[in-house]
This record gives sequence, structure tokens and C-alpha cells, in this order.
Amino acid sequence: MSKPLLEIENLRVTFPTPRGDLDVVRGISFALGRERLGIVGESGSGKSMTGRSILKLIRAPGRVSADRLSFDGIDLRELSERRMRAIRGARISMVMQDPKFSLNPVMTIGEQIAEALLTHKRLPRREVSQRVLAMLESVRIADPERVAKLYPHEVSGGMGQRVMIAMMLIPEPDLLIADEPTSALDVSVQGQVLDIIDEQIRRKGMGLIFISHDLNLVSSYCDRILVMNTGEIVEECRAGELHNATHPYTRGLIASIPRLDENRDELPVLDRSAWAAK
Amino acid sequence: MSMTVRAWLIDDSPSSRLQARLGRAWRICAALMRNPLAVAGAVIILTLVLTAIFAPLIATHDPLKQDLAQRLLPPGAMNWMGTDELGRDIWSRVVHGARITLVIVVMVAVLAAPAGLVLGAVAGYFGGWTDRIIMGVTDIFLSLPKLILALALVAALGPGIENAVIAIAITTWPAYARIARAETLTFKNSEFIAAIRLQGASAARVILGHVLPLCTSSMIIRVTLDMAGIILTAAGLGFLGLGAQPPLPEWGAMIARGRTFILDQWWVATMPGFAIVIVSLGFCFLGDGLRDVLDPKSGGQQ
Amino acid sequence: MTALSLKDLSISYGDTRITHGVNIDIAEGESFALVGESGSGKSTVLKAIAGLAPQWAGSISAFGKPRSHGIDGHFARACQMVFQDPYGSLHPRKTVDATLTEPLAIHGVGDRNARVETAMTSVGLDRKFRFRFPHQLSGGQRQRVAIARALVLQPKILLLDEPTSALDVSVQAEILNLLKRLRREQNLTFLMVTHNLPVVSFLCDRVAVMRHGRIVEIADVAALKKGELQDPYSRELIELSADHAD
Amino acid sequence: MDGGGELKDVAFEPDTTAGAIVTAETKSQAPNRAGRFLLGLGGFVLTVALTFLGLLAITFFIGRVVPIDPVLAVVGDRAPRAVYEAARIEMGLDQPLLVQFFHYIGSVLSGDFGMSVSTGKPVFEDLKRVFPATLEMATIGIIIGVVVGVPMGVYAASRQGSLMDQAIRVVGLLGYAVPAFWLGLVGLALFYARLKWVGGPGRLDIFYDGLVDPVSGLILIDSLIAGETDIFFNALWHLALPSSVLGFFSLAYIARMTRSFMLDQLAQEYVTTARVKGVPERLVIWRHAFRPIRVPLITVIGLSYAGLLEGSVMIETIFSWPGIGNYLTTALFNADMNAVLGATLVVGAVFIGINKLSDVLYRVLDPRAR
Amino acid sequence: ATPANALVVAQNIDDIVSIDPAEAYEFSSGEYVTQTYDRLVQYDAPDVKTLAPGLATEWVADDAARTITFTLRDGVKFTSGNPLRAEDVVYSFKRVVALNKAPAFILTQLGWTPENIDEMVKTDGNKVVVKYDGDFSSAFVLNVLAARPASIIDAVTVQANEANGDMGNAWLKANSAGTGPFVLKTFRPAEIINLVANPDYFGGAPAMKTVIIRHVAEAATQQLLLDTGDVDIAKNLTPDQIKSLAGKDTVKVETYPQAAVHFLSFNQKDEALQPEAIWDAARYLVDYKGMTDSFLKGQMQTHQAFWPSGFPGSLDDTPYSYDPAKAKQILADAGIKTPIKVTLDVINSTPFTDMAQSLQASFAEAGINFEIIPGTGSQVITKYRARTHEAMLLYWGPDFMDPDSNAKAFAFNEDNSDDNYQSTTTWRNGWAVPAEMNAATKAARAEADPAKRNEMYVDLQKKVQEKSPIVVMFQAATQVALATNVEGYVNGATSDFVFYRLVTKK
Ligand SMILES: Nc1ncnc2c1ncn2[C@@H]1O[C@H](COP(=O)(O)OP(=O)(O)OP(=O)(O)O)[C@@H](O)[C@H]1O
Ligand SMILES: Nc1ncnc2c1ncn2[C@@H]1O[C@H](COP(=O)(O)OP(=O)(O)OP(=O)(O)O)[C@@H](O)[C@H]1O
Ligand SMILES: [Mg+2]
Ligand SMILES: [Mg+2]
Ligand code: NI
Repeated sequence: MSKPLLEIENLRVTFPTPRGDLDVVRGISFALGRERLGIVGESGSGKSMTGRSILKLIRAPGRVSADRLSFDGIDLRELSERRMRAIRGARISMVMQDPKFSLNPVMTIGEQIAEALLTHKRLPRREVSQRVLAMLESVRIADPERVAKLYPHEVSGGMGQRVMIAMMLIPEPDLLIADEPTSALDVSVQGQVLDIIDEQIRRKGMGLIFISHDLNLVSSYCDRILVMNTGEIVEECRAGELHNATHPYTRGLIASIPRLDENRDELPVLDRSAWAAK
Repeated sequence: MSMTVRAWLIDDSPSSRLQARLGRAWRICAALMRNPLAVAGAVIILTLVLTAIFAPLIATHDPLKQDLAQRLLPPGAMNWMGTDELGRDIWSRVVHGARITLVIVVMVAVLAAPAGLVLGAVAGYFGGWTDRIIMGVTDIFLSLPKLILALALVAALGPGIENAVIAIAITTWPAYARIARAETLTFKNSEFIAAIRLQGASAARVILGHVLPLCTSSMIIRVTLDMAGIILTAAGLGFLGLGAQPPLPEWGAMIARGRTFILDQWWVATMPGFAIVIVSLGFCFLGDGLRDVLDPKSGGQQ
Repeated sequence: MTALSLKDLSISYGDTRITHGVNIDIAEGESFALVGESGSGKSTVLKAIAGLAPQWAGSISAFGKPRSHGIDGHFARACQMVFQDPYGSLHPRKTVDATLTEPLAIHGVGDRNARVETAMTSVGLDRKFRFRFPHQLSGGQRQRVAIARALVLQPKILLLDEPTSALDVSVQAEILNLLKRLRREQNLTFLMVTHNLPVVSFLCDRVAVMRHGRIVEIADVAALKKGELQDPYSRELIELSADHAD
Repeated sequence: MDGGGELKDVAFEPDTTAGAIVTAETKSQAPNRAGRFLLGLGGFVLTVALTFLGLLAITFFIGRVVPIDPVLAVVGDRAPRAVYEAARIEMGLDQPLLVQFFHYIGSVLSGDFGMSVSTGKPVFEDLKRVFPATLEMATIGIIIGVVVGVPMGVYAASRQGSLMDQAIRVVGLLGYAVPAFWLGLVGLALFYARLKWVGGPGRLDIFYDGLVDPVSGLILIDSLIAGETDIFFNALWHLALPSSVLGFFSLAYIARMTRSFMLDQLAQEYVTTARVKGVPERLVIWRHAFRPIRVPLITVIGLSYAGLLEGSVMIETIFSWPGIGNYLTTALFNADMNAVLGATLVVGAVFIGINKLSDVLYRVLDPRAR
Repeated sequence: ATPANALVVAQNIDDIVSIDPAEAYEFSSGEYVTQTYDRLVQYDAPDVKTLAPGLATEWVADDAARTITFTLRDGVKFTSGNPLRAEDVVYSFKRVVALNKAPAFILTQLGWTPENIDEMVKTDGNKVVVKYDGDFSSAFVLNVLAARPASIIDAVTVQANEANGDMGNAWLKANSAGTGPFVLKTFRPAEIINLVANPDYFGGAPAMKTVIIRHVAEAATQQLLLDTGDVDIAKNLTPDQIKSLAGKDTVKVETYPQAAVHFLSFNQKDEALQPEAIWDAARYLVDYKGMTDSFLKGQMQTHQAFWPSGFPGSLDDTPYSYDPAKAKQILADAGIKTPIKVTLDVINSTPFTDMAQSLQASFAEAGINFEIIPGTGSQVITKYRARTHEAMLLYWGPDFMDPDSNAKAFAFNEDNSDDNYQSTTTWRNGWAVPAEMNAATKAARAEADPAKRNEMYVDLQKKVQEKSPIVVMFQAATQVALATNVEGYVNGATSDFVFYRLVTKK
């Protein structure tokens, strides 16, 4: 692996609360090359916040601090909002978690995807629409011409997610952060969509941060896995080795998944006291 | 000590209903306190209330005492805000007027807001014909010229603040009904309402116990913002001679009477005008602050 | 005896027919799962049983007693429902205490304090949560409150609409364990909607597969575990679920 | 799963062919659509008609309980008994209330609003004279309110908490709190009497009066029709102050609502999505945050426009503006019920019209409502 | 500033209901009728106190035959160009009687009815013979014929514009058809009256080519308009505004005493207000001087009799002054228990509310506590008419300039029963006037000798002043603010006596 695309050291996201500051991400560090990195963890463990802080999109009053936050050699911490905008979308983009709320309700799907493209490139109209349609098609939307004219409330949750992916892939970024990109898709479409992302990774050497709480999916799709809990990285391993994970939290998570041929009388649950003491 | 009370209040796991309620109130207050405009608003309203309570102590003169030899004096050491056309001390009248203003504002809030709230919630909850009929009536009242309605009522009932209050209440409830209905529609199909209905709760119980509490925060916000409007409507009635009966020191009536002096004895209309502006601003600031704190869209999650 | 029986149940929203002649019989104490395609009408069936989808034809009866359309207080005491979304099913301005006391007040049940405490203990909620508001609770805790609310009236039947799909695996495990325990202790009858076959195999005795508003197959869970379902659509479901879990 | 149809989530085809069980509601659809449209239109017309009827009824009965003797306005205070009685009978006041009401409805339906007793002219003619005056003032007022208020609100929201935001809020709130007649008088004293920046009270300089024929009643338009640019600018000059005062009040409301809507929007996920795409801030605000609020904003603007069209007695009095607010108040004070009812109908129609219009715009502008 | 040949007046004219002289019955419409019409005889500018020839150059009265014969002025033309004929006079009078609008009673009191009017008013070539029927002198009749409804209209034009048998009533609400110094160009209610000069006016063409009366309701606005020179005359300024004009050299103020008297009355249908001690005490409880020196300054003067000062037959004594101690004494002597509560109805505009508040303060000194009930003009009158008020603060202006007009209102009430509605102050306050006073009123009306007649009225006024539930307090004056270059404006004691035809600008 060559020079890392993204380097993060001691990233911290803080929210003020009535009872004092609350760190929702507590000094995590990792580096990412042109690879597929999975981040898993239970709900509220800070996965999405990590993703957003890379794009410097944590809303006030939240604060981000890091000892190092560099992307392709650029120090993102010092970057002005204007230069940051040039990076967003074009070089780093992010599939937002909830398509129902993340698509603009009064713009058509087509307009929104085209906007992602036009923000960074001047292109003739005809080419824009061609590329938009091609992109929609590649995320397995069967009738792209019709769908491009639809408004977000007219598409199903699964379609929304695919539109979101199309929108973020179309500027061909160097790094894609995908926050639960396939949770609303049924199993067969999910596989196809993941293949598209995979293809871009291979073709362009794009980096991917894949956020999910579906451990099975992550372990079969990614190269490397970070396990997060309450804002910290508790375990890092190669994807295939997830089943040999050592941290009790990770082990707990894995154990608590029911299986199709389930025979256990009771599912093991996380015993938080085991590592909370740490 | 204060630290422990505070800790008790913001305890995440209150051990009694009381603590839970106080805790919530405390959180709202604390959030309000962080908002400078809201603090300013609260201070103004508090001042208004205190002024109303202690009016006789604060006033320097008898607000009704006429002295035709001392009329239209500019503000000075004796009469801080000058004197009016009958030689009455404007400062003392403004101070006593705080009582009337407070009564008007509170009465309208007590009459109009709940009426609108309940009607709107009922319309929104039941839908269908109930909704059509209630909203039809609401629309009728909404499209009646407001001042005309108020004037007609005052004319019919006779002048006086009580009737002015009733008149203003009758003109303001439709707006509240609309808000309450809109809010109710957004909650009506939510699962927590479905859940309580599944428990066999009667419609009255669902509306009163579950739907209304959710509408109240937007209602409180709206009502505080409307306070300025209410005071000014009362003033408008005063302008037309239909507000409080003379010689009551109602601010609107004072301005209305003072307006013929505005070019030469500016203080007669301007001093009570200031009072209205300040109190209205107070309510607006508070309302704005409450919007930020109580708004279910932002407040619930924190 | 049959706890819940649906005969020829057809449900519509306005002009649109959602289900077509659904027939299900669930024995007392049984745990019955309803799985199937998204949008096939699973939730709608539960809503009709509970009274939230009043436009239906056919018959619904609990313990031999048919229910009327609309919400019905007596039926409510026998049959309660738990919703999918723990974030949306609790009143945001009511404490846990208020939420749990409400059904007791509606039915004029006495000794509310003790009953609320019992309900909380039975779902494993610590006493310290009693006066918290929903936004002070985690998703799993909220779902426990929702289950406790369904249980305070001591119903015989629980309708569960994807009770764990919004939760992550560890919390899901806790809730599933809880449901299993409650069923054992109180001899409850479950009708559960889910899209997760492993959950079915953990908690249920029988399963019905729905598609396009019709039941395509009803089978024992044992068959499901062995992958021995008949209908092609059911088989497709099993295959994909299996290859998912490594 | 069957096939790769993208509509997986909603792949269910509604089955409405005459099935086994026909519930009361399940009917064949095609003829139903047209029927339902007609029914909808009929219902719409019916509700509007009922609203008008209710409006009339309430105004009518309020008018009758007002303790002012309508006959007095006709015959004056000194008229002898016989004259008084004759007038009373001529006005139909000896009839039972309900009969009077139905008579009134009857004549309104035949297009006759009756005579105004306080001006001695047909109400319809009066309204043709006073309503355009208010319309002109209110329209310029609302334009000022929108053109200034909306950007103010948007700006304040985009800099929430900043000094400018606070300043805009305070200025906006002042619009709620300052009595209109105070502002009007002070404005006149300063801008008209002292600085001579604007025209004085009245719609025109007095010597321009009557030089253009009233076609629409709106002087701005009539003067252009007549090609009298002098008069056009004079009218504009006279409109400047009263419209600005009205504009200030609507501005306050519009700016605050805009700010509040914008704050809600800016907190939405899709605004973040736009930022993720690297969209410039200006576009984030206007395209992504502002566009969705056009609809509620139009309702707000519509309602405040309707409020202005109701006419403000105070502003009209101070600016000697022969508008509907003054007309209505004078009529009410004289128990001139025909005039009150006629004017109320006009104002009510404006309200209802604006309401329905904003419904239509809502459908046009918000894809979710189509 | 306004052009040299145009006069612009700022005035509140929203009282106008009709400008047809047979119907015009308001203050502002009175002014309008004076500018556009003439009567046979009239009080004319510049001397508004003497009855002068109008459209009749001479008249012969025969008191015994109850007939007056008028000879019409030669060569007078209506503004339409039609010549004035005796038939016009007959038509004008007949029209008033037939239409029977509000002011018709002024003419019908001469015994005219629609049936007999052809008998009572006849043409005789260039002459008009007028008969009357009743116990009054020809002096009284001349005053009646100088009143507003007796204005002469152009019968030809009006008949040509008749619609639905309205005798031109609708047309005359938007047009004038008289011989007066001005012609109506535009009238828009509560907005504007635009008059243009009649160059052929028999009394000489007015210097002003146009007179525009703008409706300006707000006093402060009137002041601003006058300040900026956009109007030449402001008619409704308050005393305090007038005071502030004092130092300015662009504006002058002129004061014209008016015929209206302001009074406080107690309804005798209310038993608590029947004791005469209350009436007596009330006369000492009005702060006459305090009010006229302050907020009424210049616009009212103390006057305590019902016929206004400055006219023949007036009683100018003001025996009462503010003396709460004396009032208290009177009440105590009569054994009246104080405090008593009385409602006081008042029109809700200035200066009435101020007066009411002053009365409230001064009456409270003697334990009479007023509760002020403000209302619109029509509201107050409605209540007054129904006799359901307790105390009332109101004013009265004569219908025409004869003392009888007021005597009938303040000293005459023969039948106090509820169904005998009268517009008089006495009946409306439920005061059954003593029989000898009724007789005295009638006698004065019938008296032919002017000097003796005046004496009888003075006597009558003294009686009412001493003992009645009506406390006359003030006589009004009108203060008009004019640009200094405006001269020749004439303003008599009522709105019928306002003249613009002599106005010139320097
Ligand atoms: N505005 C805020 N103020 C305070 N705390 C916040 C705020 N926004 C998020 N948080 C907290 O930050 C923590 C991390 O949130 P984040 O969205 O990163 O979780 P996540 O791991 O993505 O969970 P999920 O799987 O549910 O998406 C949560 O505990 C959340 O409550
Ligand atoms: N209130 C409603 N009005 C009209 N149609 C509705 C309504 N609620 C649901 N539907 C429709 O009914 C069908 C069945 O919905 P239902 O919620 O029962 O599906 P489901 O099987 O529970 O799916 P999922 O697994 O996605 O929850 C869907 O096509 C849906 O669009
Ligand atoms: Mg997340
Ligand atoms: Mg469902
Ligand atoms: Ni399918």
C-alpha cells in the first residue's frame, strides 16, 4: 500500500450539553489507503460523526479537533471554507445515512445528481444528462429517464439509497464515505450496488470508508475493519479475521447475532462491565 | 448547596414526578438563560409584572388626579414623563397602566389560546365533517375584518376592558385553531397516538392528554409573539375610543388621546408608546427564545 | 384453543385492496411469525387486528370472540401491539411513568404504582428510568418501555411489528431474550412481523410467508431451519439470508 | 424476489378488479375519477359559498345587535316621529330579522348591495372607489415587505446568532411593537413636512385630482393608461410613505417567519448533503434551503397581504386615504349595515381568494402536494 | 403651496350623508349648500347677522293673512344657464315637502303638507306668494325660509335628471343645481368636495376659481398640511395645536362664536336624579373656568343659557361657578345621601371625553361619581332617543336662527309620554316641563314685536337656568387656522353661514 490517502490522529468531536462537554468521538486515529475500510459498532458509537468530521461538516455547537487530519497531503484542519468546498464532492464525498431526509424534497432526482456534477465541472448540458442517466443505470435503476424526473418522495427507500450513491459517485471522488448505504436494500440489489462501488475502487483507486452495523456484510465486503464503541476504536482487524476478534465488545456483538439455524435458548448479550472498567 | 440542588435538578434519573417536572423546567430555563434576547425579554416581563403588583408604590402621583393648571408639562423632575392634557402625571399613569395591560394580555391568552387550541385539535383529530365544520367557522372568523369584528362586539357589549378583551379574544382564536389543527395533523397518525388509542383511550382523553400537550409549546411561542399584537389591538380600540373607559390609564387609549399633541407635546403619546414597545419587545424576545428552546423539532432531542 | 383467528381477511386503504383473503389460526401460547416482501401487507394485517385499519372484510376473533371494526376497549385488554419504531411510538412529552400509568387509568385499574413497578421489572428496566423522558432513553430502553406498556394490562396476545429492526444487534439480542422470557412466564401468544429469518428461527414456532397481499406458505420453524420450504419465493428468501451470514 | 424491477419496495400491484370480496369502498375506478373531480369541485364551490354565507350571516347579525339605530343615520337626530317611522319601514327594519336577512341575501345574489346610508350612494359604487385605494397601498406595502423582509430573514437565519441576526430580529420585532399611527405621524412630520422627500396625505397632489378617468381605480394603472406619467409619479410619491409604513409591519412578520422557516431548513440533512457535494454557500441557501420554504412563505405572505387589504383605519386616517378600512369603520359607526356587509364581503372574498390561491400555488410549487 | 386663484381647505367632512339640499342635514353639507345655492332671503356674507335679500329682492308680509309675497330678483341664472323663475321656487319647496327627508320638518312646521302645498305656495308672475299656518309671526317664517331646506333649485335641470320618481334626489347627490357662487365639480364622500366659481353669480364672481375641501380626519395631519402650505385653511385643529401656531407668521387663527351650546343633563326617568337639589348642586360642580382656560380654550366659552350669546334674545349672565363646598351643602340640606353613582354617556372623541373626565373629577368632590360610558355619536344618540341613559354630556345647535328653535328644545314639553317621541332635550331627558313654562314658550313664538319677544326669551332662559335638569355650560366657538395671505373668509354662527365667495389671496 502506497502513501495513505487519509491520515487521522487523535480526532475528537465534542458537543456541549447542559452537563458539560460530551465527547462523542474520543481521540481516534487511523490511516486509509486506497482500500475498503469498514467501521462497525452499535448505534450511537460515533461512526457517522467520524465520517462527517472528515468533511468538516459537524454543525455548531459541535466542535472537531485533531492532531492530524490530512487528505492526500492537504491539511484539512487549516483549510478555509472556500477551499474545503472545492474538496467536498469532487475529492471526498459521502453517502448520507438516511435518504428519506437527505434528498432535497423539491428538486428532482436528476437535478440533484446533475448538481453534484456541475458544481465542480463545466459541462455541456447534453453530456450532463447523459452521464446522470448512465450513473443511475449503473446503480441498477431500470428506468433512469423516468426516475430522473421524479421527486424524492416518489421513490422508495431503496431507490433513494441508490440515488444517493449515484450522486456521490458521479464526480468520481478519491475518497467515498458511505454511511449505511445499503440498509434499505433487499439482499439481491444490495450485492449489485456494492459491486458498482467496488468497480470504482478498482478502476480509479478510490478509497472507501464503509459505515455499517451489519457485521456480516462488512466482514464479507471490506478489507479492513474498525470496531467503534462510545467514540473509541476498540478493535482493528482484517476483515476476514473478524471472527477471531479478541475484544470482548466485538466478540459480544458477533455472538448476539441470531442464526438461521438458531438453537440457542437465549442469545448472549453484551456484558458492558467487562470492558467499561478499562 | 446550590450545586447539589442543581445536580438534583439535572439528574438524568429523577426519582419522582416532581423532580422530573422541575428538572424539565430547569433545563428550559437554563437554555433560555443562555439566550441574551430571551433573558432581556424575561427581565422586561418580570418588570412588567412587578410594576403591576407594586404600582401604587412605584407611581409618584395619583394616576387619576387632574390638575388643569399643570397640563402638558414636559418631562421634568416633578413629572418624570411629563403631564397629559388634564394635568395628570404620565409616569404614574403608565405605571398603573401596566396592570390593565397585564390583565388584557393574560385574559386574552386565557380565553383565546385554549379555545383555539381545543377547537383546532378536535378538528384535526376527528377530521371529516367535524373538521370541515369547525374549520369552516374558523375561516369565516378569519376572513372577517378583525377590527370590525372587535368594534362591533365592543359596540354591542359596551366599552370597557372586559369587553375589549372578549372582542380581541374572539378575533384571535381562529389563528390558534389553525395552528393547533396543523400540529394535530402531524401527530395524529404517529405511532404514539396510535398506541394510546389501542389502549382503549377515549377521544377526549387522547386529545386532552396526549395531543394538546404537544401543541402547547408552539402555542406558547405563538401567544407570546402575539402579545404585542394584542396590546396594539387594544390600543387600536382605544384609538377609536372603544377600549378601556376613561379615565383608566390604558396605554393604547393614552396614545390615542395623545396623538393630537404629537407634533408639539410629543411626550404625551410617546411615553405610553415606549411602554408598549418595550413590553411588546419583551414578549417577542421571550417568544423567540422559547421558540429556540421549546420547539419540538429541536428541543425534544437534546 | 385458538388465541387468534383470521378468516378470509381482506384489508383495503381507500380503493386499494392491500391483502386478499388471509387465513391464520394461532394457538394459545404459540409464537407465530409473518415474513415476506416489503410492502406485502404484513404491518397492515397487524393494524387491522389492532383496529388501526378499520376497512376490512372477513373475520378477526380472539379466543373465539369476533372483534368489531375500529378500536375496542375490551379487545384492547386481551390484545396489545408493539410498534416497529421505538423512537416514534412513545409520547415525547411523557415520562416512562406517565406512559405506563395511562392504560391503567383508562381501564380504571387500581394499585397503579405497584403495577408500573412490576411491569418495569419484568422488562428489565431499572427503577431509575421511571421518571425519564423518552429522549433520555436509548432505543433499546424505549422498546422495553413500549413492551412494558403493552404488558401492563396483562393481555393474552401481543402483536409485534418488527420490534427489533431499528435496533443494532446487541440490543436486538436483549429484546429477543426478553420476549422469549415473557412468553414463557406469562404464557403469551405472539404474532410477530419481521424480515429477519434468523429472528424467526430464534423466537417463533410457526411462520407464514406473505407476498403481494397473500399468504403463500405457512410452515413450521423446524422446516425453515432445515431450509425445507415449498414456495419458490420462500426458498429465495432462505437462500439469500443464508449466504448473508457468511 | 422476482426480477430486477427497481420498484422493489412498492412492487405490489393494487388489485382492484372485482375480487371475491367487494367492500363498500372498493369500486371500479375509471368513472369514479371524473366523478370525484366533479364532487371535489362541487365541494369546493359549496364550501366557498357556505363560508360566504356564514360571513354574511355573522356580519348581519352582529350589525343588528350593535346598539346603534340605523334609521338615525338616514333621517338624522332631529327628525320627527313620522319621518323616522317612514324611513324605518322603507329600510325594512320593521320585518323580523330572518326576513331581513333573506331579503338581503336575495338582493346580493342579484348583484345589488343596496344603498349606503352614510354616503347616500350605492354600496357597490362606494366599494369601487375605496377598495382600489387600499389595494394600491397594500400592494406596494406587501412588495416592500417581501422585497426587504425575505432577504432579511434569509440573511439572519444564515448568520444565526451573529450581531446582524440580532439586529435584524430587533428591527423586525419593532415592526410588531410600534403602534402604526405613531409611526405614520412621525413619518409624515419628518419625511413630508420637514424633509419633503415624500408626498403628503392623500393619493395625489390635490390639483391632479380627477385628471384621469378611473378605469381600474388604481391611479398607478389609470395614469399609465391615460399616458399621464406626471400623475403616475405623483401617485407613487404619495404612496411611498403609507406603503412603507404598512410594508414595515408586514416586513416584520415576513422576515421573522422567513428566518424561522430557514432555520428549520438549514438544520435539514439535505442541506448537509448539498454541502457534501461542495455546492457554494449561496446556492446552498437559495437553492436548497430557500426553495422548499417558498410554499409556507407564500401562505404567510398571502395572509399578511390579505391583512393589509382589510385596510388599516389608523393608517388611512392619518394619511387621509380614502380606503376600505375607513369606509368600513365609518359605516359601522353609523350602523350603515349595507355598507358594512358589502365591504365585509369584499374583504372576505379577498381572504378566501388569497387562501385558495396559495393552495393552488402550493400544488404548483411543492412536488409533494401534486 | 397652493395657486393664487385656488383655495384648499382641510376639513373633516365624513359626516356628509347627502348634499341634496332637501336632504342635507349635517354640518359639512350645510357649508356646501351655502356655497352652491341661494334662498329667497338669507343671512349673507359679509354680514351674517342680518337677514338680507337673496333671490327675492323684496317681500311684503301680511301677518293677519299669514302671507308673505316675495318679488324675485331679475336676471338671475342658474349655473346651468336656465333663468330663475317663480316656478323654480314653488318646485323647490314642494320637493322638500314631498320627499320628506330629515330637514323637511323645518318647512312643514309652517303648516305645509304634500296635499296643501300647491295652495300654500303660489306663483304670481315674477312673484311668489307664501302662506303659512300656525301661531307664529312672519319674522319666524322668514327665518325658516332662510334655512337650508328652503334653498332654490333649478327645476328644469333637476326634473330632467329624475329617476324612478326620486325628484332628482340621486342626481343631486353628485351634482349641484343652484344659483350660488360655486358649482360642484366633484364630490367623493369622505374624500373631496371640489367647487368651481360661478362667474355669473348675482352677488359678484368669487375671486377663487376653485375651492377644494379635502377630507382630513386627523388633526395632526391637518396641522402638517397647513405647515407645509399644501392647504390654506385647517378647520379642525385642537386648542393646543392652535396655541402652538401662535408664533408663526405664515398662519393666523380666527375665532368665530358658534350657535351650539354644550350641556349636561340628567334623565328624569331615573328616580335618583329627580331631586332638584341634584340639579342645583350640579350647577356648582362644573369647573367652567378650568376647562375653558385649558383644553377648551378658544373653542368654548362659559355660557349658561340655552340661546347662544351674540344673537338677539340671548341671556349672557353666568351666575354659576365651580364651588364644590356649596354643592355639598345643597345636597346635605336636601338630605341626599352621597356618594351616588351615575353613568355619564359621552361621544368618544375630543373634547367630549376630556370634558367628561373633568366633570368626573369635579363631581366626585361632592360625592357624585360618574361612570363614563364613551360611545360613537350614533350610539349615544340611539340611547338618548330611547331615554335609557342617566346623565348625558351633549350639545345642541339650533335648526335655524330663531330663538324658538332652542326654546322648543329646552323649555317646552307638553307630553312626556314614552310614545310621544320628540327630538327635544326636554323630552329626551324625560323632563315634564311645568305648564306655565310651556305656555311662555308658545307665547314667545307668537309675539310679533321683536323687542318684546326677545325679552320673553331672556325670561324663559332665566327660568331654565335656575331650575331644570339641564345644565348648560358652554357655547362653542370654532377656531380656523388660515394661511396669512387668505382674506375675506366668513364664518358665521352655524355651518350654514360659512362663505368662501369673498376670499382673496394677497
Ligand atoms: N447535536 C448533538 N448534540 C449532542 N450529541 C450529539 C449530537 N449529534 C449527535 N450526538 C451524539 O453523538 C453520538 C454519535 O452519533 P453518531 O451519529 O456518530 O452515531 P452512529 O454511530 O452513526 O450511530 P447510528 O448507527 O445510529 O447511525 C451519539 O451518541 C449522539 O447522541
Ligand atoms: N395509510 C395507508 N394508505 C394507503 N396505503 C397504505 C397505507 N399504509 C400502507 N399502505 C400500503 O399498503 C401496502 C402494505 O403496507 P405494509 O406497511 O403492510 O407493508 P409491510 O408488509 O409491513 O412492509 P414493510 O416490510 O416494508 O414494513 C403498501 O403498498 C403500502 O404502500
Ligand atoms: Mg450514523
Ligand atoms: Mg411494515
Ligand atoms: Ni417482488
